[in-house]
Amino acid sequence: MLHISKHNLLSLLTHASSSWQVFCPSKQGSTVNFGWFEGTVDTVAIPVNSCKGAFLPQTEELFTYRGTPETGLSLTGGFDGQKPVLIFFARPCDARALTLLDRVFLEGEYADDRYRSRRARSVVVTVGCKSPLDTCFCTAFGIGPDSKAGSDVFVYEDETSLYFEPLTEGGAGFVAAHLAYLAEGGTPVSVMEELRRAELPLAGRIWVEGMAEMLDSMFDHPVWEKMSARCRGCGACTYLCPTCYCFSVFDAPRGTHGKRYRSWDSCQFSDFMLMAGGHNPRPTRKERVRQRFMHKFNYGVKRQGDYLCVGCGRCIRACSVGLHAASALFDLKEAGR
Amino acid sequence: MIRVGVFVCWCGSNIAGTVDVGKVAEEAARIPGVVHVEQNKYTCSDPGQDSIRKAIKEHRLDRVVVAACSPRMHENTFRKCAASAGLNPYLVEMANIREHCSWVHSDMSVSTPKAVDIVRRAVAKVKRCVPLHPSTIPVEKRALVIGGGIAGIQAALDIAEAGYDVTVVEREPTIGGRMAQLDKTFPTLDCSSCILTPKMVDAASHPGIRILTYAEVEEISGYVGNFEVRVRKRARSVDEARCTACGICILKCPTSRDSEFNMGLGTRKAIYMPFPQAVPNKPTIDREICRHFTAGKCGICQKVCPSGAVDFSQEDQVLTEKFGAVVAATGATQFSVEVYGEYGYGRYPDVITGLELERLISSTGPTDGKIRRPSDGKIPKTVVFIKCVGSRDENKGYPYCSKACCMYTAKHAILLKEKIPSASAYVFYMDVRAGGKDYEEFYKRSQEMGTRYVRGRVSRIYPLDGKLIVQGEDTLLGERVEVEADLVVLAAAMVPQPDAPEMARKLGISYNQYGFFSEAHPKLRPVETNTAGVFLAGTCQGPKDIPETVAQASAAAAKVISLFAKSELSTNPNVASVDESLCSGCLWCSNVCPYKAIEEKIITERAGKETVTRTVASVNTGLCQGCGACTVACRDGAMNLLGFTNEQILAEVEALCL
Amino acid sequence: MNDLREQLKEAVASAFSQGRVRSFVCLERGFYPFATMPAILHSGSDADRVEIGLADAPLLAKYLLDMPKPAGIVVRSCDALGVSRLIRDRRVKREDLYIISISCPGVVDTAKIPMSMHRITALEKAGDALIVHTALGPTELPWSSVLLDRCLACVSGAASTDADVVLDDGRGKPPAPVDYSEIDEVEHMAPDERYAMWEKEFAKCIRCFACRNACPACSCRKCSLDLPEPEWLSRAVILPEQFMFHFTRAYHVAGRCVGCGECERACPVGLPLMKLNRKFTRDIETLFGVDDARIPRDVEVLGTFLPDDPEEFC
Amino acid sequence: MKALLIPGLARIESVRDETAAGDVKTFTVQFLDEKDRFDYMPGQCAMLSVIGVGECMISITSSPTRDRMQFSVKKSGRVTSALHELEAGHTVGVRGPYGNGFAVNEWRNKRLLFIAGGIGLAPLRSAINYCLDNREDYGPIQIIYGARSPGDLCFKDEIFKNWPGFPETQVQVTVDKGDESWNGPQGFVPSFLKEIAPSPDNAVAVTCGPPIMIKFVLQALSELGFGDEQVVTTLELKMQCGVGKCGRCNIGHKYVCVDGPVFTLSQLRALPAEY
Repeated sequence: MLHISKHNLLSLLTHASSSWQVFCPSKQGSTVNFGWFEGTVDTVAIPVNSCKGAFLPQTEELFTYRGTPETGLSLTGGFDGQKPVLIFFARPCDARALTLLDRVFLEGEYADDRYRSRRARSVVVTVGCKSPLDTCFCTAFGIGPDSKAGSDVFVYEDETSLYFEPLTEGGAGFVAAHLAYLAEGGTPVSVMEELRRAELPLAGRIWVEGMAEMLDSMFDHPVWEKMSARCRGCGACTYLCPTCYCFSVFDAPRGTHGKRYRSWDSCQFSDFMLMAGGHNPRPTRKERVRQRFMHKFNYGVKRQGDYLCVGCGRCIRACSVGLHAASALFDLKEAGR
Repeated sequence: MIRVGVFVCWCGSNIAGTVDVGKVAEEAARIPGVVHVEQNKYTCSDPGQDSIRKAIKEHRLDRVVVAACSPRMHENTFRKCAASAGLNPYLVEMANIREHCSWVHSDMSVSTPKAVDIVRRAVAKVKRCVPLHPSTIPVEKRALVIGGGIAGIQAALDIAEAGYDVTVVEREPTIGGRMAQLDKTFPTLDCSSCILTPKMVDAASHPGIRILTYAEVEEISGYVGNFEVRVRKRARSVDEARCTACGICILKCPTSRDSEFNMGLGTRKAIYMPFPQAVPNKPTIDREICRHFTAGKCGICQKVCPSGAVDFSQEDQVLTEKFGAVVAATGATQFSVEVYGEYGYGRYPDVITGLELERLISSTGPTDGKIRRPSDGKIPKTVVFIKCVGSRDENKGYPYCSKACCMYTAKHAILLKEKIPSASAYVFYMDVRAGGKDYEEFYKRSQEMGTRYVRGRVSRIYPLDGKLIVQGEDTLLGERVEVEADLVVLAAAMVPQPDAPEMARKLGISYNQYGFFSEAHPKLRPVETNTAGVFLAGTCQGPKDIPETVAQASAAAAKVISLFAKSELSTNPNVASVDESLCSGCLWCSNVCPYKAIEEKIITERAGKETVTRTVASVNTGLCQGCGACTVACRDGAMNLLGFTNEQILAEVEALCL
Repeated sequence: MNDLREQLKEAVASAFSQGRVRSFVCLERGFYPFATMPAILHSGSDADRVEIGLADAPLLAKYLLDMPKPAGIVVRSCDALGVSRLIRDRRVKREDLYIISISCPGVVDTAKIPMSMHRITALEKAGDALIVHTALGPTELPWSSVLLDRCLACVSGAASTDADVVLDDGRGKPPAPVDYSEIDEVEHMAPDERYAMWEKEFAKCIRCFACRNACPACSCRKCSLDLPEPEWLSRAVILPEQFMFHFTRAYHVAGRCVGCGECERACPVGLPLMKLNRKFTRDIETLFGVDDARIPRDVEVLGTFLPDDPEEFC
Repeated sequence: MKALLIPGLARIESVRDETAAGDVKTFTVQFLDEKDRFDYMPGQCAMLSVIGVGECMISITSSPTRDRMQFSVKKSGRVTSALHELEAGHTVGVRGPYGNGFAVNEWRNKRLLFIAGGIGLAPLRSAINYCLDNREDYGPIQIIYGARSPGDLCFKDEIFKNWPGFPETQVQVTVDKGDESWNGPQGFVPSFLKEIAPSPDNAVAVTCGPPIMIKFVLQALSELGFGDEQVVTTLELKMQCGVGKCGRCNIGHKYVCVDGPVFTLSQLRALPAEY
């Protein structure tokens, strides 16, 4: 299998960044975050955020306008294909999450042109998870440390080297473009074994079989009240979630010109659904917390055909009051018995 | 759609000389919402205003921007102009392209784009202006004058003469104040009591004036036209109605203490009148020393009183009354000169203050008008006057000039010469300030009479053989001076009353770093305060002599009269306004309000299935002066100053930051 | 610890049985057995759920806002300051509260337990050590090395006395010495360097508002930054707006920050928010001669107009 | 590929005040560029932009059988207020069509009952005119319309002059509170409906109006014997994208923007009551 010494990884990425926009984890202050490559990469930590921002940026310009409604307007919304995106060191859960976002943004009557153009030529390089965290529960969703769904290249990591396994044409293209950095030889069998055997501490506690069907009858269950009581109503869970995608659109005028943007939004914010006349269909945290988990575990299954959760545990790490997908699944299971 | 008209003013060459007015007009026409632009040589002129009126009608303008001078100058002009064309006056905004632009720049290539920015700002704001309407408040046509000195008396007389009721509250047992303590007054040397006493009597006998002596203002609430005032009238233990002022009680009273009126140079009894011409001419029992109150004994006064007027059981009376206006005439006091250890005041009895000398000169004083030195009663031959004791001295006193001391020292020197022709007088001074009608001549006269003016500071005074050796330096001659004096008179600074800050709090007005009350504008609103309806007279506002005090008192009275001449007041609509739905009720706004204009209000509302009550801020628009302090304290963004709302200001900022 | 917990359960139960409260906010066992999370109880029979909170204990004061009154709360000293803040901000009334204060030896920050020890099964305090039980066996760590940052600047671990019930087992953490060296460090940076630091930090911000929502001083009914009009803060998550957000947040709590650090704990991307807050706290202490500016006072330094305030601009 | 969230620019051809209070205006628009123009069905919506302020979802009130696209807008929020400031000749952004629209083809040969309150007539107007323009395809048409006051009635020309002129077409108008100019019926729409008591036989009832009116109209219809399948209503929720992506306007797993806004009562009953 083609492999690279970890020492040479930065040179590979630097080279890659001439043809790709590289999105990878790096240490930023006290945390490791996914972001556009700026000369450093962190191959150890699981980033605080997900890699969805590479395809659905937190804030994105839709168009620029000149003029005013009174005097006439012109819009320029050209979104020319930039360099393709290279996600480097996604985890299997991240890769899988991208396939779920694809269902939202690429399928159905309306495909999202921007998402599609970013996603179209992208390459997702996923590393097998040798040391899952206490917060990982991807196995509950049929994912595992060696899952390859959504990946274009799969990477096995041992102490010194990274072994590249291309899975798709795009992945093969990426590997081919970097042969100069890669050496032939060996198959990391022990790593493969290790990945297969890796145990996730939460696996036994989280249960999703039949969860969607069970929730069909739980819309009015008192458990929502109990769960939401501790919610602080911030959007940390949704913003860091690899499968949350809600956004809003807004204008930023600057005199006789301006821009229209879209930005992530969160169903946990109190004004997410607030209407012009003051009516709010989800007026309290109960409705909003319910919306979040119903979306993940019921509506998503009905609409996109799968749970909108990959068990990455980011919401567990993000929430300061322990209200997250794992605790929700646990509490819902208890309540639905 | 909003239709803005922009009127760019040349102001002759004031603006047009430095700003390309044509270019400004051209750019203004491009700002969204602007439907009409024109230029005027002088927009404030009649033709200029006419063109605005015409344009409002012809172009259906619903907002007007006048790009001209400072709003201080002509905002009102153009508001009235717009109102006369049927537009709400608060839909007019000034763009100050003169003071803020043409006057401070010389380069047209800089000032023109800046002027355009200023206009753009004004348009952005005016588009978010909404019509505002003044409301009206009734006026209680009674005035309260706090302090019964010459300032208070003069103000009360002037207001009462105009036909309005006045109440004077004086904390001493008599009105008269500091002026009553003076002997003669500069520069004409008429006798202070001769000119003051008639005024006191006039005031006391005026049907429109009620005098409450031995009384203090405890609390003032409300706002212009509608103050509610609580006054405590202390028990004087003498029934004023019965007392005939025969004076037997005073004569027989066995207890006495230093007389405040005589600056401690004589004594008075426990039942006393501060001075013979006191108004009201009724004695008061000083309960602090009266043996009936301190020891439960005595009672002689009651026994001797032929009319049974002495009433030990009398209690303080608390009156709460409404007034439409308040004149603060609380006066000033004398600097504590003890801090100048080198002068020895307090240690050497013959070092006295100017006010003490007044009492020594006065025929009603402890020496019956003979100048005798306190230590041994001898007639002094050599008197040294030291000026600026506590004034113009940042180290030991105050940096300001007390203003009256130069003249009263000159007066003292003249009076000394008149009373003791053989005496010699030395005046140590820093400068002589004799600005005022006939003042310079008066000062000259004191010199001509032989007073020796020594420019310099006194470094030390010490006693030697019954004399006071005054050592100093004549800085003009550059030599040491030593005077063997019999008496040294210190011209002590005039300082605010010790409780001035407390009074300011009651009045809801501000004061400067020394404690003198602050006027609304040092030049243009010298007797008004920042609290509408509260006016200033006399030395509570700053050091003054009598002519200036009387002039200011009359000015304050004129302000009160013009306020009372209206049947109701229209309030400034630029007041704070609370969005109750946003208000969290923390009341920081109330805590930072200098005008006590914000109070808490309990509202009831539905929250889900429950009815809840909660606290919100509530603005008293009568008290609010539109300063905006509350709006910056409000984290919620619930407080807005109408006419300067958050939205309007953000729009301006945004327009400037394009 | 267990004694304290038993006393606490009893105190909570009796608050209900005496009719003193309609609801009670406390900690309960979290999803992870060693962590705790907030619980809002509605009856005395739930008192068994009450936990002291050895690790990752969230602060509770802010829950009082929405709870049915009279409401009970269990506080450690940092949380007591938060409650006091809400009372001074008039968001809750003292008479509507039933406060049980407990002493606190400090709270473990599980993020400070080294990665290699994960698979934690239980945590245990033993004297000056934390015993971390993992699948591989127990390990001892120095107690002070694993505490939350806020505990390192603790006002006092003793139970606060302005409470209806005071439960103090005498094992409260001693007050931490005041240490502003971290602020000095920032102040001594060159402006460009300082700007670059904040730029890098703020760039990470995802504007999830976790900091604001966790803060006991951020208690407005409706945050002005959420208002559509006027739009103080644009929805665009771009650098200038990040500065706008963080400065506004810091200024809005200036003079009112109780130093609990819950904002920083809540921040999912690890922004050093207390650097801003503590800068303000220190400035207020030095400029206004306040002793410990974290402690809420009746007269707010930045929220009071006094007629003798110097008028330097006149 | 067509950009999803970018509107086409359209010129406002005319603005008509519908109500006395001036809080409802009808805008007739014409795309500036033919390629932005789109076909639509009655009941579908479009995202209307005031560029520089924002977007909002507005039902298309004109019928596709007529040649100009119209929107009737009640002033209620930021965008609609800004829209109300605009005049003929000004430019707006329009993108669409969004939503499912009315099943006008399934209505053929049925008796149609339209029940509207206030601005709720706007989306129905599109269907009404569509059916009237294809008059022979449909059975008798009965329009029951109410507003708070005579001044609040929209489309007065059509309700009083135009529509009653069509064969087998009945328009009955009520107001909550009349004034001196009003000599028609007075009372709330639901009770008015019960008095009129239209027959449910082979009928479709289509209703739109304020939530409280809809609630009682649905009750009344059921009392009159209308089955849930026969009752159609349109919903309004906050929307941002219009294309089922922004994750906002869902009721259960249905998005109002793509699965609605038109729902039969039986569809609604299967969804959680969160709207």
